[in-house]
Amino acid sequence: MTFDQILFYVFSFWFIASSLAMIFSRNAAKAVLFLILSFFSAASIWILLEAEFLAITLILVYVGAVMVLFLFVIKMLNIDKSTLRAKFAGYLPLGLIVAAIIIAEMTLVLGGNQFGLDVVAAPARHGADYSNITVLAMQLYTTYVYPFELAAVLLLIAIIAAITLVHRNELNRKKQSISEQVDVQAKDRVRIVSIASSSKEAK
Amino acid sequence: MVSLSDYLILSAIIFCIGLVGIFVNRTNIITLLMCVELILVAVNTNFIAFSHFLGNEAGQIFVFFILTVAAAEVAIGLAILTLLFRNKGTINVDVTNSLKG
Amino acid sequence: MNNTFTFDTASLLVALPEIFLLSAIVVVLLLDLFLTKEFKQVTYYLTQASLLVTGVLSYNLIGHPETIIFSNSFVLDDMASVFKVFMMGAAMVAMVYSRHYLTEHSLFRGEYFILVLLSVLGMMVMVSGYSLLTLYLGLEILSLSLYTLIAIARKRSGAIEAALKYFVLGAIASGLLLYGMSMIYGISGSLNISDIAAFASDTNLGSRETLIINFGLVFLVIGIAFKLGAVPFHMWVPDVYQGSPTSVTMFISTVPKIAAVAMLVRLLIDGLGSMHAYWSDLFMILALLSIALGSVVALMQTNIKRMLAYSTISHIGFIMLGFVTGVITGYGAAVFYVLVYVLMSLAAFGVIILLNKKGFEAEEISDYKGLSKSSPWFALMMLVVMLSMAGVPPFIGFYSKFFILQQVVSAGFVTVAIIAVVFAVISAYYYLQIIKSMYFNDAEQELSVAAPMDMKLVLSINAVLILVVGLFPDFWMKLALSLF
Amino acid sequence: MENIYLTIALAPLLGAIIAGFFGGMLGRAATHTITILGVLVSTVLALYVFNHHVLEQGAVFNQNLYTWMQIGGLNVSVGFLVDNLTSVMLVVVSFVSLMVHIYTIGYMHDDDGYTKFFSYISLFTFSMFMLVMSNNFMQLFFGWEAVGLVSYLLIGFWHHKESAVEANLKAFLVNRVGDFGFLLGIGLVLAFSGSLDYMEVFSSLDKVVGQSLWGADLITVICLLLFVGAMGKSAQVPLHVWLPGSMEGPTPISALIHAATMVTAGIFMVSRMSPMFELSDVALTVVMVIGAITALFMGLLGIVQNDIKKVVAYSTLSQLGYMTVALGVSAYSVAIFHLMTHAFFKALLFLGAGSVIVAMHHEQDIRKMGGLRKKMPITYWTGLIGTLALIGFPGFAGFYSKDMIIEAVHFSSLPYADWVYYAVVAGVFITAFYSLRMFFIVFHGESRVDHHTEEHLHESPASITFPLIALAIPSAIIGYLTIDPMLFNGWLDNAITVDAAHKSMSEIGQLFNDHGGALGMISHAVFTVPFWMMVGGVVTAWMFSLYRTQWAAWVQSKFQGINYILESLYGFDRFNEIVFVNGVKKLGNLLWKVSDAGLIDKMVVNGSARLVGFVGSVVRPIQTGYVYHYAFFMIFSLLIILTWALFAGDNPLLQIEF
Amino acid sequence: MELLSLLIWLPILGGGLVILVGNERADTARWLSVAISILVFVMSLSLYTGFDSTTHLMQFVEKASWISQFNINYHIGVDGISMPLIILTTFSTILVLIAGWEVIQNRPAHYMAAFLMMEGLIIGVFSSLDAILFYAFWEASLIPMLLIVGIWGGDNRVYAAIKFFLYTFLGSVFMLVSLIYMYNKGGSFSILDMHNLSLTATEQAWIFWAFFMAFAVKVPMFPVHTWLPDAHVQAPTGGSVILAAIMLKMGGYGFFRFSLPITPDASLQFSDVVIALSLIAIVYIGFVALVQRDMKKLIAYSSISHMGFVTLGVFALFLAYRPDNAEGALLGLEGAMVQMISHGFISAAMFLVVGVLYDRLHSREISTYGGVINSMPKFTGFAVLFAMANAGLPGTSGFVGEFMVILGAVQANIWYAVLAATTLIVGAAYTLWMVKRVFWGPITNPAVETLNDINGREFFILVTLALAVLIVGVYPQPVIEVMHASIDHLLNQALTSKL
Repeated sequence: MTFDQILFYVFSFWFIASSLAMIFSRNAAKAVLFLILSFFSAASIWILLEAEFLAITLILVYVGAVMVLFLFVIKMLNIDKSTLRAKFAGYLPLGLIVAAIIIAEMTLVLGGNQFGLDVVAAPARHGADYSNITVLAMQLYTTYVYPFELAAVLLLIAIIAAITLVHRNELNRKKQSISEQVDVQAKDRVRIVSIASSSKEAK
Repeated sequence: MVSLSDYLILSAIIFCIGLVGIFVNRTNIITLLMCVELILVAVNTNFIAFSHFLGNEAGQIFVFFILTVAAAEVAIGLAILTLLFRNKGTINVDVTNSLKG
Repeated sequence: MNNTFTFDTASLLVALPEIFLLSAIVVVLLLDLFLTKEFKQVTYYLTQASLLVTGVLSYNLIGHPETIIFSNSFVLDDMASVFKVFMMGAAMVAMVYSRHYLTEHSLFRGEYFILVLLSVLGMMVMVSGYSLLTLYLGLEILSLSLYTLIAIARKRSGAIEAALKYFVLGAIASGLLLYGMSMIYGISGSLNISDIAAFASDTNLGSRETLIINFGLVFLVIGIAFKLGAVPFHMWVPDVYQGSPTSVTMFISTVPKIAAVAMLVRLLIDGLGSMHAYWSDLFMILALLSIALGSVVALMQTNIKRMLAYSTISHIGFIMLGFVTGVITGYGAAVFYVLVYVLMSLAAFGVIILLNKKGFEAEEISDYKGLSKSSPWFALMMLVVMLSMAGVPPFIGFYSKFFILQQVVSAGFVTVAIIAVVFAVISAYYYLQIIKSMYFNDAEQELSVAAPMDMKLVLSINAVLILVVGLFPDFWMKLALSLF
Repeated sequence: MENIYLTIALAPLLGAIIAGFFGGMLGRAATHTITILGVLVSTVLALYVFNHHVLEQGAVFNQNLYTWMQIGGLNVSVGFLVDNLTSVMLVVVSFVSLMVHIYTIGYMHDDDGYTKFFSYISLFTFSMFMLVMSNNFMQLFFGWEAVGLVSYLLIGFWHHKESAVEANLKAFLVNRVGDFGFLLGIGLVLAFSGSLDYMEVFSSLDKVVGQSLWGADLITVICLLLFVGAMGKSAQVPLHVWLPGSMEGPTPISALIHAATMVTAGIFMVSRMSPMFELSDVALTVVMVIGAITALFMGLLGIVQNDIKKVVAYSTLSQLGYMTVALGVSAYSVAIFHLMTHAFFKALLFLGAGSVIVAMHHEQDIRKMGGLRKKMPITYWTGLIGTLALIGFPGFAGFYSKDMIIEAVHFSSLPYADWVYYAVVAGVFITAFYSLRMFFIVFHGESRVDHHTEEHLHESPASITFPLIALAIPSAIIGYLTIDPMLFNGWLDNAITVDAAHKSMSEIGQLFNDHGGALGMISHAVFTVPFWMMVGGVVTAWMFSLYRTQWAAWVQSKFQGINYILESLYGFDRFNEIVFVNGVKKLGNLLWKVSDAGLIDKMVVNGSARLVGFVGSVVRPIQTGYVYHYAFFMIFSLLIILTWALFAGDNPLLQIEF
Repeated sequence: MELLSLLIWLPILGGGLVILVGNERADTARWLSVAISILVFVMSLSLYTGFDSTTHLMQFVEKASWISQFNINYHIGVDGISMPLIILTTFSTILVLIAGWEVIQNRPAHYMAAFLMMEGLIIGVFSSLDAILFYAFWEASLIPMLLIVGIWGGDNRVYAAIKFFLYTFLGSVFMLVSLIYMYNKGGSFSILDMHNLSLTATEQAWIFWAFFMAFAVKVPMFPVHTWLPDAHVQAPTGGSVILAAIMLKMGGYGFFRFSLPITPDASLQFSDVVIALSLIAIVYIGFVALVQRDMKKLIAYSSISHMGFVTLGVFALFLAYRPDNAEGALLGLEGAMVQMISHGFISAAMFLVVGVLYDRLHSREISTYGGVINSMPKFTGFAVLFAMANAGLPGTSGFVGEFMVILGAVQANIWYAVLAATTLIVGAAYTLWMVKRVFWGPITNPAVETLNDINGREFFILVTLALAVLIVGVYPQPVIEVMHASIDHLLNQALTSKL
């Protein structure tokens, strides 16, 4: 077993294990943490595949931002424990069987006959001068400029969506209106209210 | 050496874990969202593995966009989740079944 | 590493509609920020104007020779242009209807229109997408906008529930789609449709390659089936249709279907057309299941939106049958069907929206009781729509079914045609339920139409078109055929 | 001549139309004048035609008026065939009809439907003319049904009487049973001869001979089917049940339709078809036997009837039986002869009965009459003539015709002819018995009329008595006058064919000459069995009804079984009621409720709808509303599809090798 | 536009115009619609006068490209088979419109318009020479009828209307599939081309049954007849009239126009089955009719029974035909045609008769009535006449068709004729028994005493029908004459094997 393989199996183990732990976790916050763990494993695998940029992106963007967002929401809504009572019901066995069959079928398809080393040889490792980022960047801004623009649109949608949906209009905002302040007059400030005297009422 | 097949099978396993996670987990929606993330990571792994073995960067570029999309998706997903919580006071999937039949 | 990259600005002209629309979106978005409540209508008009201009720009590109730009990721052909024109038209009509709905239910917000524009942009990307990547991105732009549009009715738990279901299932579906794409990419080594097509149609394709392509194909088909709402990936459709604000339901049920068909064409026909033998069987099963389930389950519905959802599923089955045939005329039939379906669906939801008032959603079939008396004209319109959907001549719905059936029979699937028509008859039953409510029952409550004139006018034209196009369907059939 | 024939037919039609549509406007007098005028014209012309054809031996007229239908080589026309047979029928029909028209003035005097009645009887006359003048089967059938229609209308004329409308329905339906056979017979005629025209059919009969159908000779089948029609119209057992019921109608039509003319249509038809019937001994035998059964057993029923019209009705049935027997033994001209004499005397008897009924204020039960002789002399004497004619008292019309029938049977060589002979001879006794029984009870003895009626009892007006007298004359003498030319001197020869093998006619011709003609027959009568049977009948009737009335009751009590059978009319009505009316209703209900509404509609039609609904309601809950179910469904579908794509389908992608 | 087109579109557009006039101006709408229908009728008469009965070729032909994609043309024309049916249609429509004059107070303009439109559509059915055009008219004619039954019908109208629609719709979709199949085979939707299309035995069998589904439901034949009693009973009088008088004929017409010429061998092969079903319809339905308590239902069942003669006549041709003697076959075919026309008059009349009573007492139950003659003598006269016609009395049109078919059937197989001829008895039994219970006898229900006899409008309708019934009955030759050439040709087609 080569070092590559050892690394691969170790990371794979953690990847799978933490993923399983994530879906079976009863606590949402813990689940997020397991997910982060599995993302780390994934990133490691990606590095084995010489996709350094993406691995880093996964950690930085995903773990750093997206997962934190998850945690934030969980904490904000305070749903990490209160509602979490796992009810796997009868679906788990069925689900596992289905999953097992699918995995088996996929394995049949994706197995050594099709993608073994004898069929698809492992490429030679790039040298130290290889920069994954450069390579990607070169293409990203040339060949893939159109998708890149589209990604921008996507993010714009995400922004609009998040604001539109979650933002509560003028709920707790106090806005200053300078023109109103300038135009203000005494009668706007003082209101004279005539109150019936108590003596009259007594009668 | 690790074969392409190994990577693909790994991602298939993760993919299926993601799938199973979605329907065994009825506790809350946030876990569902995380399962989706898991699926996407599996797919990403696929792409990267292919990209690596093909010596073709297109797969990695694709992954880059998938990550972007996933991030946007999470944002919207969490927004919807927040709305759900505001409306129902819970994000338990069990109670969101007023539409059926 | 490809350093021969060239960027010809002139070639961007073929993407002018998209470019214009995106610019317009930005303008509207910014402008909307500064509009006070009284002027919110401006957003609406600007939206319509944007759609109109985009439509005109697209129209001008009809007949443009097929052009592929952006490094093989954007294609402009007649199908793209025609689809875009239709999408713009449909979206404009949908917006006319939406305005009434939004006003009545206090949902009138600038973001609504912006999200619609964004989703339209996404659809345009799908229509013109010529690589797996752009198709995927277009799909996501569309989907994310739609999720948001549904949830925009923030106070309605139904809408939120619908958004959530759509979101979760949609995410799974795009995960599946992506998985399939990864396989296609992995075996063909390219994301471009043209490369994939070249790879797949290689006569020397080995069994390994065939296996992997078809393995990926299964996932692609599922992804597309989900987007179309075909059985067994239809579960979201009824819930989303019912839960969403009606104007959004209308939108979801119409324009994106064109885009979904476009994506189908790009992926399965332009790309994997040579694998037709593999996917057509699958498609046929899904199509028949859709027709059957859509027809049968709709019978039990009392909510008209939910009923129309099942009806959509059934229609989708017919559309898919067109693709099963594997010949160009069959695809043309499917495209014709989808355009017809959009026309009918718009009118159907148009009538529903027309009856909407503050606090009254007109969602139950029983809400239509006595409509023929209180509003004979629009009852007639609904009658036309329902009969057209049921496939009764001389309305256009008949000709679309006829076209499909003709192709299916021509391809030798007579049994399939018979099954399809039997379920078409079954489905006629629930369309009749609405006619029954409108015409045969007396009103239980006062029904009045408060919609503005423009909506009434557009709706009338919309419904009358169902008849008129039905009387003269030739041009449209030819048009649909000319796209392939 | 064509115009004359047309006028004969159309004059009454015109009268009927005028009376029917404008009767109300024109008033009673104008209506009856017009209709009587119409029939009078017909009568005169009929006599002219009779003279032309029979006496002057004019050529047979056979011509089409217009093409009713032309299909391929088949031409179905409306046209007239006028020969001697037709001429005789025309005279009989028009004369009786004229008498009835006149009679009606008096009889229906108080009735609201006066004008309508005239319209009907004129219409009937027209229909009957069309029937007898027809030159083809289609038109024959037309007249056949048209007279049935009028009969239906007239039986139910007093539509407020439940029994009347029951009776007319029954009459129509029973006739329809006959028509059923008749129409099939016509169909077979067409099928095998290629034409519906009498002459063409008769001339192509050789094509039919030798063919077989249903294991029988084809010609036999055709004749029997046609005869079924005749049985319906001419009320032969077992299709006789409608005729007694038809007495619910006003008496004039009983006389006209249900005694003199319509019911003899069957006799006429068979005579007309003699070229066909002659080809089948089997058919003739059946005809003869059925006739004999009718003649004997229907006569028996006359004995126990107490309704004056019913007695006459059963006597009519019996006489129709005689005619049919004559047909069966190939004595067609004798049948027509009896038809003619019977028309006169039976019309006379009915009209006489009507006269009595009018006088009795529509009381028809003979037990409540008696001793009317003095109050109603004209009715009495004409009635006596009619009765004598009926029982075959020598010299009277009925004597000749009936005697000839009996003799013809005597000489017949058909199987069972001997039995039939006994039957018809016995029938003479019975006829005499019931006829005179009624006659004695009504006119003789002491009056049992209730006091109120008694006071108003008087002879009927002239419009009633005139027809009685006018009919009494031929009833008395027509037989004597016409027996020789009609039977033996070729009056009917150009219409009737008798096969050489059937010798009855020639034998009785021989006999007739041996006896010395018509006069000789009278003197020879006392040496014949039928005469003594008749005398016996008269005496018995006298004993039972006048001399020792208690004997009747004694006999009744002694022979309760027979009496029961007779009073229940052999159970035909009960049988029909149970088997046909109720049975058919039950069957109808069964088919409707169980098969149609239950099996087809509920189970198959609505059942399939329900099945769809059921499937829908089964499938629907899959849509649980839980998103994880949806996801599971999707994934499960993925599994199925993936498995299918990999291992199944036309192009399995993976072959698993173990 | 040429004559035939005018006949189709004038009523349809006229119906639109009547709708525009609106329910508020009911009288205008009524007059207008009656005027249009009379105009159409008069125009349709020139189809008869201008008809060349010596040829089987289509006349008054118009042809224009419609859907070029499928070579579908706006191709219309008439021959001796369709022409009488068109005139029957225009004739009946007038009566129906007049019959609905004051009876229909609920949305009268729409009512009139629906009938006008249906008239145009049905004329379209009878004159289409293009299969898809035919199908379009065929299905479209369901729509007005659906509404007529559903809006103006009786208590159970919704069930009846939907049942009617779905039943007939289900029947006809199979026809569509087979039309498409033939198009794919022969490249043309022209009916005349389809006549010449060569088809194998198996194909013919399938196509035959597909057509059979469509036409048998419409006729309706046993066992797919159960929609009819419901639809007839629930429909307003006018609806029942059109349904019985014309829409049922569409099924019979289909057998003439499609089944026989297109699938002659299959027609021969399955003629036994069809004849068996026809005979069941005649006999079985006759018994069912006998026990009905609802007048309309009774007449509805009687319609089924009478229409059995049509199918019997059509399909008996194979057995009735002799090489040396085509008369048996011709009798059957032309008898079927005459039966259709005559049934058009008689059933219309019968339903109108019931309608007259229903308008007065709002009951269709036989038991409600009794002794109607006492208060409505004139009306009773008509009723009895039509009842007699229904019972097939010679001299009325009802006789002619039955007579011809039975005569034809005898030549096919005597047993067919025996069974068919039972209608003489059973038909008379149910019709006259009803007449007896409704019109004759003493008055049992005091309401009957107060009935007013028919008014001028009703009199006009009934007298018109009575004349039609009698004229055709006494002198059917003019009706039969015009169809000779076409029927001869059809017979040839039916007897020429395509194999």
